[in-house]
Amino acid sequence: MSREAVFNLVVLAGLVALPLYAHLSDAPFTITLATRAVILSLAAVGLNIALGIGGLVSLGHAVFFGVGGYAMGILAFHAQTYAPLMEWPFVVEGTKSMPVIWLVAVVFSALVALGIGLLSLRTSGVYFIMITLAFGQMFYYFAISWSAYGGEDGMSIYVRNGFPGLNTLVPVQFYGLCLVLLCAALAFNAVLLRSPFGLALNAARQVPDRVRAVGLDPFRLRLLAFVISGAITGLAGALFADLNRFVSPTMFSWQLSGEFIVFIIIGGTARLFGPVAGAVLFVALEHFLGGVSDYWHIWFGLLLLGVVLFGRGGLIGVIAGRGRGHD
Amino acid sequence: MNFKTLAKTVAMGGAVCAALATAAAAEVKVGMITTLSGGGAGLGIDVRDGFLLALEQSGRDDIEVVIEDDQRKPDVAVQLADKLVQSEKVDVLTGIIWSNLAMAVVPSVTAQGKFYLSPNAGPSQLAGRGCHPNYFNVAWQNDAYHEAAGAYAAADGSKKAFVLAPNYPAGQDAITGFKRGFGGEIAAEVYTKLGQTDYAAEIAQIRASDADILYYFLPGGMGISFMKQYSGSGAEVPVIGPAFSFDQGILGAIGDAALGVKNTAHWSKDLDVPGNAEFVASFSEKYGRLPSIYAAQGFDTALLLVSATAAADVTDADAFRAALKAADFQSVRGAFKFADNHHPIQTIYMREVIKEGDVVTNRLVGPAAEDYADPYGVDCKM
Amino acid sequence: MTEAVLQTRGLFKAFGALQATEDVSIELRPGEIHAVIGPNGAGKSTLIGQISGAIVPDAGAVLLGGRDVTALAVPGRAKAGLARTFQISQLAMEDTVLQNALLGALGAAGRPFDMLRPVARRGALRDRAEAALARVGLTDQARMRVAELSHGQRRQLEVAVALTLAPKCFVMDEPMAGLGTEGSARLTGLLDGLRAEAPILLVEHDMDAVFALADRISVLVYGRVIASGTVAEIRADPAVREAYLGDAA
Amino acid sequence: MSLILIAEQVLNGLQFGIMLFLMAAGLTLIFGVMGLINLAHGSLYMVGAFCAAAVAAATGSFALGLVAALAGAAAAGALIELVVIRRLYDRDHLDQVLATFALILIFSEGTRWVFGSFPLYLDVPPALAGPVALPFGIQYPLYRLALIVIGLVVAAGLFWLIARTRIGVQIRAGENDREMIAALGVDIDRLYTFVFALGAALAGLAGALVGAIQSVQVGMGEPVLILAFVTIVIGGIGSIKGALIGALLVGLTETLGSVFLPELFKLFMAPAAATQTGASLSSMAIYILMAMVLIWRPTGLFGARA
Repeated sequence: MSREAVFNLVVLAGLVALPLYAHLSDAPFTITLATRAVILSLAAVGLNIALGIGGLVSLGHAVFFGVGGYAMGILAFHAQTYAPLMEWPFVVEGTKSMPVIWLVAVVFSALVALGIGLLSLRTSGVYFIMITLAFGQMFYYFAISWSAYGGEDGMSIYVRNGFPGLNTLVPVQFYGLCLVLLCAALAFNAVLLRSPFGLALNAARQVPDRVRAVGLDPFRLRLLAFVISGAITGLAGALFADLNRFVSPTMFSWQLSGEFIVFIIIGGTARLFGPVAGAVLFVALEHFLGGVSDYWHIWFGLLLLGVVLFGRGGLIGVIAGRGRGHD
Repeated sequence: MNFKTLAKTVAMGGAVCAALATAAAAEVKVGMITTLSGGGAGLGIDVRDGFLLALEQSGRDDIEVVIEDDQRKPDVAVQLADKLVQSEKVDVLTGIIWSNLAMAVVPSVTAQGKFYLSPNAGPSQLAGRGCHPNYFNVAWQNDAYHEAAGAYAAADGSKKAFVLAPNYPAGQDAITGFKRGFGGEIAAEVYTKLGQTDYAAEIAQIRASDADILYYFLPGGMGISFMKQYSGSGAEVPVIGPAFSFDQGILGAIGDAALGVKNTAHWSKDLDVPGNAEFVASFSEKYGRLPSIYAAQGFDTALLLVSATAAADVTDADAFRAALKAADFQSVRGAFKFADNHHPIQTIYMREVIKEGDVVTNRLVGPAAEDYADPYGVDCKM
Repeated sequence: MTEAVLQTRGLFKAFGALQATEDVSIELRPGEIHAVIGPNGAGKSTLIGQISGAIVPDAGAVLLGGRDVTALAVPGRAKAGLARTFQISQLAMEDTVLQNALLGALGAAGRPFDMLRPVARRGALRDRAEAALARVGLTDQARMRVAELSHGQRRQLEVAVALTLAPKCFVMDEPMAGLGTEGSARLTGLLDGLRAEAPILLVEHDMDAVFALADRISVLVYGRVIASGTVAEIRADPAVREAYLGDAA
Repeated sequence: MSLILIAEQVLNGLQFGIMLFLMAAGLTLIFGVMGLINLAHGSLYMVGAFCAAAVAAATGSFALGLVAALAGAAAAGALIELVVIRRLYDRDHLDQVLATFALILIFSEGTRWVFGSFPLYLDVPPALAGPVALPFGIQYPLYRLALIVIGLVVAAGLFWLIARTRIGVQIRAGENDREMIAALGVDIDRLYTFVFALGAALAGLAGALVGAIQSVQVGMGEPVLILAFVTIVIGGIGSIKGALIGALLVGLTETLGSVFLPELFKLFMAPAAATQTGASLSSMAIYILMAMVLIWRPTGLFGARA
């Protein structure tokens, strides 16, 4: 077994063992923190399909995160106020059921990704980075002025949504649910990497001319990758909204899109567990550094700079040795 | 590992008698979530400093404060609230500056049986249908300044107002509040982009209008930008606003451009009520700057907390709630009591920006709305 | 005369004031290697671009097996049976040799959106890829990463990827580029055998290879075909001697 | 709505666009010559404003403040070029985005550490305060007029520098071929540091000039940064001419959109709803503009064809 595989197993074991530790040491907040890390990991795993395999540096992935969050917020808001979502041509009621919310979140973020992808994948390089950023800003300002759903204030959902057979209000149970989804996404990612689609997408990042020359269209490959990526990040958004029982336009902010990229880089680009390692590290740093100094962003910035300049390959690169780079 | 500020000062001989009488009361743990980094940090720092000053002066050594920085991000605030409730097991929470953060945090912490004392934000939802027995607003309901300003402008003889606010819920509330108090004709109602820094276009519209009064609500950097640009534009419509845009923290950055502007607040540093002069003096001495309304709010919040913990044990929720509701403390704003929706009934004053030596600051003009109570209380069922 | 597999009819392309190709009409017949030669800047790359679909001609048409494919983009022409190789190797350097060949097989088979079954388990793709690698002599290197291959091996892999497409014709852009005598000889042998499977349009600078392989040669100078014919005819053509080969030839 | 008001709004849009150009020019130059995408450009804008505010407060002279802004931002730019940016030229855009994102964090919190959390005071110099009467009865703030003039002068200077001077030749050569100018014996490291410092100085100048009529505070750079990126993407990355056209387009769209869109909606909606819808749409207007330009021309108006 390679060192990377060992590392992945250790991370996974840690995530599974954590609730046990938290239970024994009576630290329920540790679970909340871990849930946050797991959900952000899921969002970054989504982005990594576009960025790590497809080479699409999207600085607007918070859009999908936000769409997923608002899907949850809007459905739950209508459920808690007993006002139907729409009455014509047929009545659509809100819901507090997580599976339904997840489905809606995934479908809508996939549709948004399809729309954004169709337009922005015509560009490449810096233009792609910038046009995704612009779409992010568009959604951000739209959410701020969408007063029906709280505008800048966002929306509070007073009780976490339910999942059949579980009590999601118990932190460990919600954590378990998120962890299962993260593992499912990682498994899907692993399968994808070995599939014909993974092969073709990977090649489309490295040698698009070759991919065309064998009769495949890189645009379509990238578009599909972008849609899948957006759907997974959207699912993470719905979970994040449920974790906080709150949605707001900050879920669309470009800084959040930047942070998703940060997770992937500090974890290790194009590593299966890179986004997970990065997000866990980020949440831990935010928690501990934030306690040490008011100016913790400086230290975090320096750390990030160090990783980019000297620690290529991220955390996993340092631990497991060099894999393939991302350039 | 936690950023703990243990406000434990040695109890001094001259400490408040009430505090000594109940010295046996259990320790009270307070969680403060406020903005200490990023663009809006000035407000949070003032609230924190005012709060800690009052605590220190009370001489109470049984109140422990855990302070956390929300970075002005709602999701961070929610996470910190979870941490304070689940991990630190605090009894009382306070500190949030922004309405949207309050909306994200307050309903869930009060639902978990904790008390929340708001030192700044007062969104209408929490004053009306969303009110809660454990939620107390020590500052003001969001509409208060706006409505009082409208009433003052109308009483002052203004007939036609130009109103301006950012396009977000607090901005829309501000305009609604002003119009309710004003009752007169509105020349134009302009919504700007949140975070906008250039107001040339709006100022041109103002100059072209026939309004005889300009009311604007642009908190933070937006207000600084607007006022500097407005004063240089040659527009002559007199300005009135809420104190948020003319408070001590930002007047320094606006400078002379703000001179003469009228603004509403529930407190002013030259307000002649018992304890206020001492507060201003001790705050200035300790922190080397003049207190802002936020500092006064933080100070009052701590006074309320101290008075309630002296009268009742925090573990007895009903008694503690009653003690809070009684508001048995000398507020630096003068007369103060809670309405049934746990929001203040208080006088809103009109202030004017002046220069004292080199320092641009506010002076009291007079009451703008006496015994103001917000209109949302009727919707509050508790 | 048998019908041409690949045919261009009056291709024109200008970049600003520069006329890169001007009325270029050439034919590739079954079983032959047709070489296109010409000095630097003669328009060879532009011609290849127009044939493969990367460059849209200002006027003219490209026919593949008698069908007009001018309106098709690169992937469409590949599907129609045109396999090209690149002057500068276009290979996924991070991937293995086998994976690169599999990419070609996948392109030929279509359906690249299968994301659940591992490639390795799709036997038909694998067989096709391994057969192509065996054909160019890279079976032993199948599990190596392309980054670890020598330059000569990469040129062989370029041909192998084209082979996986089982095309109607090959269009090869300087396959000998950068190769030494030995590598060049090996590749020449390989191409020699390929013409039986599909004809090759060969753009090449290496004159030894061209004279060894070509059935016919077209000479491109300043965007125009100044001569076209058998090797002997071209060697004897005075215009070619003057414009291109010089008196030395 | 009167013609005078429209004329005034157009002036406002121009002024906004010109200031945006100062930001965008540096960004596009740095991208064109070094191929670097610099998210920290907004931080240099902030550094300029803070230097100007600090020096103007200490000396009472706005002009000295401007000098300090230029010098401070150029020095900060040269410093980060030498220490950090230099290592990024050969990296892909992803690394550049990340490293300069980290620089934003460091600059923002560092500035707050040095200057505190409250906005600083920086005002228009008395000589330029107040309005001025223009033809047709237009009253316009003198300072804003001065900004337009300064911006145009700087733009002209920049075009001259690039078209007519030795260093301009090197810059243009650098855009085309790095190895070529190294072969010509140009010290490429020094050229890059110079270009980066020049871009930084322009950003710092914009920060100081705009800071006088806006708020000098931490985080002031990010909104401008995003607008500047929108600008150069519209204009075509690497093109100074594109940056100028893009900046004017963005400035006019932003300014005129916020004024006229609500008016437009009032034609067929209730006033309150129209005001809000118009305001919402106008806040998204430039991003819509950018998306449309990129769909039409994926490399911007004056960008090199891919």
